[in-house]
Amino acid sequence: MKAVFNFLSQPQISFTMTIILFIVAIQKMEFFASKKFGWILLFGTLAFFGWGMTDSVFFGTMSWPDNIPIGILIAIVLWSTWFSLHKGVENDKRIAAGEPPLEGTPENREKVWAWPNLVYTELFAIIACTIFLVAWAIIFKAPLEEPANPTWAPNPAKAPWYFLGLQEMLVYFDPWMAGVVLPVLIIVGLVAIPYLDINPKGNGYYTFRERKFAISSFLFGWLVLWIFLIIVGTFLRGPNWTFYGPFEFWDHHKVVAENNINLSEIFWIKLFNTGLPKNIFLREIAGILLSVGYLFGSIPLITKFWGKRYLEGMGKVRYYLMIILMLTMFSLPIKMYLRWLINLKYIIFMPEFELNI
Amino acid sequence: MAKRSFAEYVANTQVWKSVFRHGPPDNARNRAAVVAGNVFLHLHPIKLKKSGVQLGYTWCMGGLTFFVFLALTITGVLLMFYYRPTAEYAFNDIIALREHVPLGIMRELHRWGAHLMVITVWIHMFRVFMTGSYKPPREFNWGVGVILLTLTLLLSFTGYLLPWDQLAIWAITVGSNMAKATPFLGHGGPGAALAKIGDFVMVSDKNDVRFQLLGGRFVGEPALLRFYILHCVFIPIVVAVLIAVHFWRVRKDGGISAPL
Amino acid sequence: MSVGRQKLNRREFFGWLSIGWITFSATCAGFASLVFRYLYPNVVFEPPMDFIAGFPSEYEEGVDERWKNGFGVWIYKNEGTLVAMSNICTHLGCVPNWLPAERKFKCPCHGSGYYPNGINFEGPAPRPLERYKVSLSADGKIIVDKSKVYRYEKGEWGNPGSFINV
Amino acid sequence: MKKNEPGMAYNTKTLNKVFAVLSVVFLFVVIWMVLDDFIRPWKAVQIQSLEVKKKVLAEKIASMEKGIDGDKLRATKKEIEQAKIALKEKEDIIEKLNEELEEASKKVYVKNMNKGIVSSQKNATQFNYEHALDVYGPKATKTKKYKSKLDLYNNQFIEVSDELKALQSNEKEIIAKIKEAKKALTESEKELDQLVGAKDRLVGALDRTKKDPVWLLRNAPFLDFLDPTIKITQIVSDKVNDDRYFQHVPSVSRCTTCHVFIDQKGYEDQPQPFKTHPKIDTLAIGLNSAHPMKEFGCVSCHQGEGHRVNDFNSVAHIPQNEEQKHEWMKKYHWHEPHKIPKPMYRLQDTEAACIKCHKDEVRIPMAAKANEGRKLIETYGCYGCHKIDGIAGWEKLDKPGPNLQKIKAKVSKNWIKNWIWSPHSFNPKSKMPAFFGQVNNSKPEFMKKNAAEVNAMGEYLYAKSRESKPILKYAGGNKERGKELISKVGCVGCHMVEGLDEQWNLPQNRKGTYLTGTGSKVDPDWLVSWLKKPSHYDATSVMPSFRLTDKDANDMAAYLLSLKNKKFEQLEFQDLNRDVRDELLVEYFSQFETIAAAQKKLATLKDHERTMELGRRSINKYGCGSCHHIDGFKDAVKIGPELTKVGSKPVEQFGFGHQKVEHARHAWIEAHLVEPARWDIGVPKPFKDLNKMPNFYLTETESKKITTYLLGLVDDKVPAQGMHKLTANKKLAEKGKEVVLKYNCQGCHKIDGWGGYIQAAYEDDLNQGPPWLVSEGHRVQSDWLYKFLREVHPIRNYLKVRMPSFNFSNEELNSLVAYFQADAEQGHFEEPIELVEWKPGEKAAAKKLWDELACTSCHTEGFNNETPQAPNLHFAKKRLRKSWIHKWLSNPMAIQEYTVMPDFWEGGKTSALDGVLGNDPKAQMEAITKLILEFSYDRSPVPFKADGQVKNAL
Repeated sequence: MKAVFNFLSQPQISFTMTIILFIVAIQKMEFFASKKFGWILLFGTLAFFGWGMTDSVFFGTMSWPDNIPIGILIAIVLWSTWFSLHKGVENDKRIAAGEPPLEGTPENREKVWAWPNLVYTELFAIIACTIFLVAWAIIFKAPLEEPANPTWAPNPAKAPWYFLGLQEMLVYFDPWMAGVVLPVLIIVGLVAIPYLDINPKGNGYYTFRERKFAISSFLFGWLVLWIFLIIVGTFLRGPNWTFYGPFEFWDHHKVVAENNINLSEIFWIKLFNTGLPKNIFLREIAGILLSVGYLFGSIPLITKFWGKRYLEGMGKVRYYLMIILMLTMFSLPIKMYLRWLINLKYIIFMPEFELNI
Repeated sequence: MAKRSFAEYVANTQVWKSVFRHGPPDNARNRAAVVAGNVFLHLHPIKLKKSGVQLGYTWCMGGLTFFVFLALTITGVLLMFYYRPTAEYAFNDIIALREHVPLGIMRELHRWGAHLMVITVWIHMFRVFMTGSYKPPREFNWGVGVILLTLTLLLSFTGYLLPWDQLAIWAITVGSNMAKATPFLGHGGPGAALAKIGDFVMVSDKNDVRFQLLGGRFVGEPALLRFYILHCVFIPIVVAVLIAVHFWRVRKDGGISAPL
Repeated sequence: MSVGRQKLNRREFFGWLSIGWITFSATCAGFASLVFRYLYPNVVFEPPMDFIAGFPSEYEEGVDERWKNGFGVWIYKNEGTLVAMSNICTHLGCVPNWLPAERKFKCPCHGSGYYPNGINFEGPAPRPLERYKVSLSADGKIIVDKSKVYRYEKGEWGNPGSFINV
Repeated sequence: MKKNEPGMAYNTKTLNKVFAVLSVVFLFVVIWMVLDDFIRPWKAVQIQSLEVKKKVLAEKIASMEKGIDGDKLRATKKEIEQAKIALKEKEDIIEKLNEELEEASKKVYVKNMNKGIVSSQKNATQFNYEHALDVYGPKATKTKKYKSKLDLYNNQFIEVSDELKALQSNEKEIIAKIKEAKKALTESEKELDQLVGAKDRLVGALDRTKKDPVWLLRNAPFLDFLDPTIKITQIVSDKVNDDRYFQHVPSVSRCTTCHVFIDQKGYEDQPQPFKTHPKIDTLAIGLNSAHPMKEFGCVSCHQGEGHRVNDFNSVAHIPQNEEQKHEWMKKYHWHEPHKIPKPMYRLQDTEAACIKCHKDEVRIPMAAKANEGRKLIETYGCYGCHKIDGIAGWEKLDKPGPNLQKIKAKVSKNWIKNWIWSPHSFNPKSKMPAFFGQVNNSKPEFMKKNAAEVNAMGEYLYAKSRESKPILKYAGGNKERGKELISKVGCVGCHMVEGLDEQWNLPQNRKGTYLTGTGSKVDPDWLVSWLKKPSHYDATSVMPSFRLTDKDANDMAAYLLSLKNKKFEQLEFQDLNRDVRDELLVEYFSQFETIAAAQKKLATLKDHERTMELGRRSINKYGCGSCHHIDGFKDAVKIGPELTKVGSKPVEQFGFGHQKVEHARHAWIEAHLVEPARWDIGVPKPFKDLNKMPNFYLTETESKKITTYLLGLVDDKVPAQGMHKLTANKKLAEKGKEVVLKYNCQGCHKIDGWGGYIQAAYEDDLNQGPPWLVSEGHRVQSDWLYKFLREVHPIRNYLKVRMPSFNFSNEELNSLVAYFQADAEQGHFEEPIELVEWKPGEKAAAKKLWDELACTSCHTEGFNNETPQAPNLHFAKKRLRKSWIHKWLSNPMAIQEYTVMPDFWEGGKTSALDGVLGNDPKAQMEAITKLILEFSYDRSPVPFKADGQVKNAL
């Protein structure tokens, strides 16, 4: 059983499963947002963690003080995602029935006094939060390791947990992509959301059907490319940034095959059976064409088969910006799959300019 | 009844009256006065839509983020009394908090509070997205929120170095190495190799953006001091200003979001 | 709604409300007072209050300055007794200088002067320099303990511990 | 659902209820936090310590009370009563005296005030005068005016001072009178204090252990900042630093917070943590010990997290053994320390801590175990393969194994192969470790390859060996006489020899090899030649010549050759398997080339060349050149990993393989030394990657001692004030000790308490053993010592054991001589005594003494033909220092406790002979010294001829 979980949680499998689950969930939202599924989710996770805690390795990883917040995060994310979708679907039903969304009922639009309604609610939240924080602080001591020693790195050396998604990306991308370009694009993309999403519906209330595309793409980035990668980076990456199953002991000597090749090598050597050209641009021509093609060449195609109605609705600037951001976002899973399927290291490999993609 | 009269006596003294300018907030007038007359509470409107107070709708995550920020400020200031950002003493001072400083639990409160703030700020963003509350007229405030989220992560990141243990310096080494890869500005980033004239290398490990951040070629004592200043002074000030903007715009852009 | 019922409501209202507010204020006040306690460290890294000052035979007659830096103590040996003197002026806490030529301590801040035995004779100093506890260890070395102070004006300079016979 | 009032989203009552509940929970959480902060395990320990103290004090008081003489106590108390009554009678007088004293003191006070005023005026005028003198010159009126004023003040000052002195002496007189009047009382009070004072003070101390309300208040939560009695104590020491990111911060030891009585005697029998330090007076803690607690703290020696007091585990306590581990797990929930770079040393390893500060010393005082560990490392030659920097004396040591450059002349090819294959089957005490047949290479497939390697190495060594012609032919000899010679002449100072009487086999002494089965090993001609002159075969050998006659050498050889190992002799090492050899070579060649290219390369080599190639590569692989001189391997690098900082190597970097060994540095090293190949068990490694550390078959005790030493090799940077500083003389001494170590002088001689392992064989009569060297630099003159060490000459002809002739270099000789003289704090030159000057009658007295004390009954040489029992005195003038002769005469036993020289002057205090030189012991000793110096030869003694006879070899 543990072996099964260890096997299933390998990045390539669990990532694929997460994506499939995600797509299914989007399609079958009524079920996934139902109360029934909520209970299944609750008891399922409780059962899994309860059972998992009986394993010393799993328990050790979960109860390491700096991992506690991620445990809390998982719980909150699971709950909040389900809850917001649940409310969204409920509202969708009301809207379909011609009623206003729950938040928009005349009763809920009634004005109430800030004191005591709002002020007390906030005060309760604050006190509860303080109680929670103090109890947390009493029970779990903040970690402190050996004094700083620049001559010897602990294994694994991990970034703070909220950056572990980025660190996980580093496995697949060069630092300048995973550490600089992608984070900047994430921020830019987030800021751009209100300007790209000009759908007037769903303003101020939970809904799913009215904003299916916006919510799906946001959830994909949020759940699959951020939270999931953090979980992988925290719980499933051990010494040497090697993958370890949740029930697998962190043996420092575990060895995995990590011999990867570049696209130029596949292109010139495997495909054309010649040596690599001297000229670096010629050498990387396949990668350059592919990248440029992916980022720009694919736009007309996408527009033709899928995006026409959006182009019309949004206007050119919004549309192209959105497409480019989306393409960048999807470049991550694409690169991940290229790595897993054909051991691809870099699409463009130009160490002469430190430019590797 | 004696108690009641004592309470009434207190409530009728000049001192009490000078502080609380109105009677108990059990009628409309006083309820309005208590919010409007208090510098902290008047952040709130006097009346708001009912949906705005429903936890099921708002989750209160934004408010909690602000509260945790305040708690972190207080515990952070207290920690500064016992912490010296130098290579010699930083680690020893952290041990001291654990071992003998009275209420050294301040460090735990601060550290877990920081983690909590990251979580609440993310969930806040998630809720705002799911209710579509970034839509007009709140586009700008969403942008401010995203910047605040980034700053929260930076605050947490800069604070991560201060215990000056292995966990700290290697996490920051890993993190700051990404700055090395900044295109054109970091010596390991694309394009950096182009910025040179003969022997004159304009982007190298001793003058790139990472060097600027760390004050050295690796995470050393200058980096500790810089991160300390960033963590305790610079970023908190920026965050405080942006929080003010954020709150102001919440009020100005239609209050706590509700269906239009 | 009858009047009686309303009254009951009010009482209940005040019951819960006062429990809430009293407990809440008390807790907040307690929290704040913990900050007060927080500012008193349990452990300090100051030079130790006691130190070993070698054998009495190592000292010449008169004032010796070797422990002034670091421990803030003058050793004064006179007519068979040895005392340890504080180097803090009793006026406003400056550190007087020992002027060997004039055989006196002179404070640079406000001009207080002391005889070699620590008695003030000029300037604004209100009382003589304080003396610290001295004793002999088993092997005959001087132990100076700054945590115990002997003051002249309290007549403590004759107490055992304020001097040793050498 | 009930409808809320207008403008309300919630029911007010509900809000208030929730508020109240949350507030109460909030309150409890805050109280919980305060208690969590307040309740600390170390406080419980300190509270418990009060009980312990109470118990110990009560016991002490009880035993003291028993010791007090009751009668005397009563008598003294009565005396006090009487004295008080007597004093009452004198009340008037005392009162009057007191009044007088008050009056006198008042006068002194006023005069003192006057003196102060005059003095300050005088000083001010003095300043004005000096200033005027400087600015206006001595003739100016201003100057003169000040001068006259100054003179006036000076006179006044003298006057006042005089008056003051008179008043003061008056005051003193009165005080003395009062004292006199009260004398009886003060004295009996003093007596009482002597009787019961100590006890009373203890009772007072006992009183302070009470837990009264004030005590509770002082240690109450929140109030415990005022003046707590339960508190953390710490020692900050700059002798050893905490390493904080290239910065060095004084170390902090808070251990005394729980180990409350570590520096107080009287708690020796208490359980931990309340025990007194067991070495409080000698080694540490005590004020007069070598490392007082106040200066060194605790972590300087014990390591561990001195900052931490929070609980038992955070300090990184390490149990001594399994038993203690289980006890601690039960008692303190002990677990292996996590993320702690320097856990405490196990108690038995504490001596490791000495090394970091005592690096310049060949022997560390009071560190018996560390010294033994060091000696074992020298014995087994660990330094041959492992680089260990910074340890005094180890750069000077030659390669630990024997020289193989002329191996052909010594042993047969077959023998050498069998030996390499398994040294211990030939010599169970072999210091040569076993490379083959270990747990990781005993698979048949590996054995086959190993056999080919051994074959090739044997062939290679033999083929590359130089020629060496023996200087003597073995002519047979008397085995029994040989055996006795071996025992008595001094071989056992370095070697253990099979078949010798138990008395002569000294297991401590393992500089040389264990001689067993020699007859099955070496060429007889080689053996006699080697015994006769070791430097002929190996010029760098530390084996000395014993100046044997041909007959002696033959006799000794006869005995050694009679030692056979029949079983080993019959072993015929398997023939070289050429296929395996080629396979191995291909593996080597194909490291950087394709297998086809490697095979092509192999094909170009002839059969012999292939064997040589594999031999060379195998010798390289196993690092033979690290321990042996082999031609072509002069610059062979040390094959093992460097151990200079092994004591600081992170535990994570030790490979524990699949072995169930505790994850700790000490556990790994101990396990590794006992069975080095164990880490390969269960790891399917290819042949070339097998662990190559050979097996020394160390016992657990040996492994533990070596581990202790290795744990001390740390990379801590000890600040200058923490390093043990050697005086210039001690530095010279340490340099000399390095030479001593190289040649094993301390194997035979006990040098100021160091070594003398052979002495055990002479327990019956130490006079028959090699002499102890007690402040040898004071005894002998430097010139003589230099000449003696270069060319040995006879001093004690009565000894069977011989000082051999060593092959010292000039530098080594100089440093030995400098060592002895510096260690004894002696100068280089001794004033030469050309002519003895006699006082009148002194010489006659000296002769009388000489005869009467019968000096010549032992110091016979040159006086009669008796067998000598003591050194030849004719060499005294050139050999001994005069001051030493005096010292020796005045108390010979104080220098050499076993000497037969009588103590004529009984410590230099009594006369040895009545009526001589006025019974003055000093004069008597001086006279006899003069006599000895007078008849001493002026020439230096004649050395033994290089291969000369020894007069009385048995």
